[in-house]
Amino acid sequence: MLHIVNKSPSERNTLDSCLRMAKKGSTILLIEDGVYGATKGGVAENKLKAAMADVKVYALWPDLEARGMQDSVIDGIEQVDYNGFVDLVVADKNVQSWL
Amino acid sequence: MLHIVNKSPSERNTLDSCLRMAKKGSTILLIEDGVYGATKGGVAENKLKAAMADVKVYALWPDLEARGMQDSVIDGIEQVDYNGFVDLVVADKNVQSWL
Amino acid sequence: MKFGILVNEGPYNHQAADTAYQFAKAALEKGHEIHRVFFYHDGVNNATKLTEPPQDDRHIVNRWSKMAEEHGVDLVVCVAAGLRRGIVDDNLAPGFRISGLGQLVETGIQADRTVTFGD
Amino acid sequence: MKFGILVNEGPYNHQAADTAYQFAKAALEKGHEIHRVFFYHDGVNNATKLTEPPQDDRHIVNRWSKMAEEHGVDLVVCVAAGLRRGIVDDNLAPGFRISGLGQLVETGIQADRTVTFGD
Amino acid sequence: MTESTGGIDMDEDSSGTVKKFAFVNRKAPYGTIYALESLEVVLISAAFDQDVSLVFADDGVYELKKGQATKAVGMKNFSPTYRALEGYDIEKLFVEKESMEARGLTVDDLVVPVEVLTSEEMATLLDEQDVVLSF
Amino acid sequence: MTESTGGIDMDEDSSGTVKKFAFVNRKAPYGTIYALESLEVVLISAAFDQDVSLVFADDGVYELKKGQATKAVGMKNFSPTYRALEGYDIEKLFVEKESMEARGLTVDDLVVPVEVLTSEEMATLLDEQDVVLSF
Repeated sequence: MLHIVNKSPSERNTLDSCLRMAKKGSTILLIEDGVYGATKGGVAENKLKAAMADVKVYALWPDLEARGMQDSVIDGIEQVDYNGFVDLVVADKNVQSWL
Repeated sequence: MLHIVNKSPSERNTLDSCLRMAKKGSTILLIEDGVYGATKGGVAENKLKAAMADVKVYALWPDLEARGMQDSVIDGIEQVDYNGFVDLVVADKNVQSWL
Repeated sequence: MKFGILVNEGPYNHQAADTAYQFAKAALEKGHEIHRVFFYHDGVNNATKLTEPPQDDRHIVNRWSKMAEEHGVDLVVCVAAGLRRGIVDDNLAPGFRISGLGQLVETGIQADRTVTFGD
Repeated sequence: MKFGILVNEGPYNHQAADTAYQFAKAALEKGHEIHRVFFYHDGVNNATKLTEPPQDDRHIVNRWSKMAEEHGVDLVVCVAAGLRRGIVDDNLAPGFRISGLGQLVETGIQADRTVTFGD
Repeated sequence: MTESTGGIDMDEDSSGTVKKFAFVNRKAPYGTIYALESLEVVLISAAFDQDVSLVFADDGVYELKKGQATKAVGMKNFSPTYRALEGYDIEKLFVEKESMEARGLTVDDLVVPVEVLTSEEMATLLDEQDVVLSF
Repeated sequence: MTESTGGIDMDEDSSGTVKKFAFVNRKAPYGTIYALESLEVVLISAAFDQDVSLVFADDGVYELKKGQATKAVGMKNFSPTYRALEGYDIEKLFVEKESMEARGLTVDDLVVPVEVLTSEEMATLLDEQDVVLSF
């Protein structure tokens, strides 16, 4: 399953809830303000690194770039554009947005 | 100063930020989803009780009642209606909404 | 006392529009004055006359219009925020007027307290 | 593949309306089909033809209309959510149509994937 | 829930398909409209004979709290509608255990009977869905 | 920031009053419009000769991050406008230390010079204001 998270981990509990209810082997895509979760030094760095043992994490680079965070991405998080976003939705059998 | 918090402490960081930047002796009014912060067993119970040594906390009872939380309010938190809300704004020299 | 009120969210979607109204109503009933209610961000959507909520629900737009009519409250919609969101003279409900952001700053100066309602 | 898209927030205020558009555009460019874009909650505000953003900004409403015209994408505004927020036939932009919530469920059934954009 | 929801349209070949739909509710009631408008989709979905599950997690658990009384806020109390879902053959209501407990609530505090799932069980449930709509 | 902001109206007796205005920014840019529309109010406020302070706390600190490039998201990059504030005589920009550090940022990451305040100093600053507008 593809999980989409669009909220900043320093503003809301969204990423925490997603990590808690994402099945091992699923994929998480961080978009919009959610990309702050993908950054070094951000509040979610340690918990995301720990989660990456069980889930694969992507971040939308147009959103990273808009926010000036493109150079601070945690190692191991893969960056995709909107085309890659579409491919991720195709690749998994279902998708959930954590609104 | 009167601080108004309208967000649930289990969804957002708003109450935490307010408590961090509220001067000793100020007043906090919990409204809308913010009233969950005033409830026993809620995620903010302990931090709010601790803060009550330094700040006076009120909750809007129409919002507590709407959410079925009127019987779970932490001891020492005073309940007001919209008239009381107006009075609180009048009583302090300034007001800030933590949006 | 003279209050300024800032409403930052649209009707129905967020409770901010309701709380702002209940606050303004209580203030008027207690004999205070509302210098102005300023609608900004999605708050401009409080001003559309095309709203038709279900019959058993409150009519948020009409409530504001009635307050303007009965108490002469100045309801101001930010022109720039309104243009972005399709709130213009064509669909403006009675009692509202469209003006600039300066009206918000001016309210902050004139009112004894300015209270913000939003998300 | 056939996509359904659900848009839950209005234009400009939340990025959801932008991301949904960029996703739909990329999907079409890659040769996928968009079964329907359904606008719900404040998402209905994407459909007002009265929007006039600043000249140097994107025009979110016109972008959707153009996508409907060029690719035949079905843009559906929820009637109940629209009535609550003042989005009706009078101010509906080209390419949008108003219909019931059943259209959302039907998209969930018909589309291979339904992706939600919101707050 | 008396409002118009428009014509229910079961065109194309959808009448034969049965998909697993999950409606995920994570927001508190009244502060925003998501809980109410989510319920409106759920009611409509009943007409399509799909395999519908309702999930309540995070502040969404508060939607089911007993004793809601909205007169003073001037809004409509929609919590009784959860009790009407059974009449629409919508009977799969799931609450995440961790969310409920973090809020000091038990199943006795809720307006309807629900099945309580751990985060892990919820992960499995969500993973099995065809369509997940979040509100 | 080229858009119409309507007529600036300095009627009544506001021309002589100088109040302390704080604009509190707590939201990240682009995900929502609050940061941009807050800046529009700030620019207008310059015409009223008030005592204006800008406060950046929580995710609002991200508004000032260097290197924003919005071409790919198709939105307008408004971060250069913070550098233009000085030309409007808006020179009091305060960042909460705790918020900045929690995000792994330092003043070198920001597009404008700011004064860094601890939470406690921020509490004092806010307490001294006449008008606090939050976005």
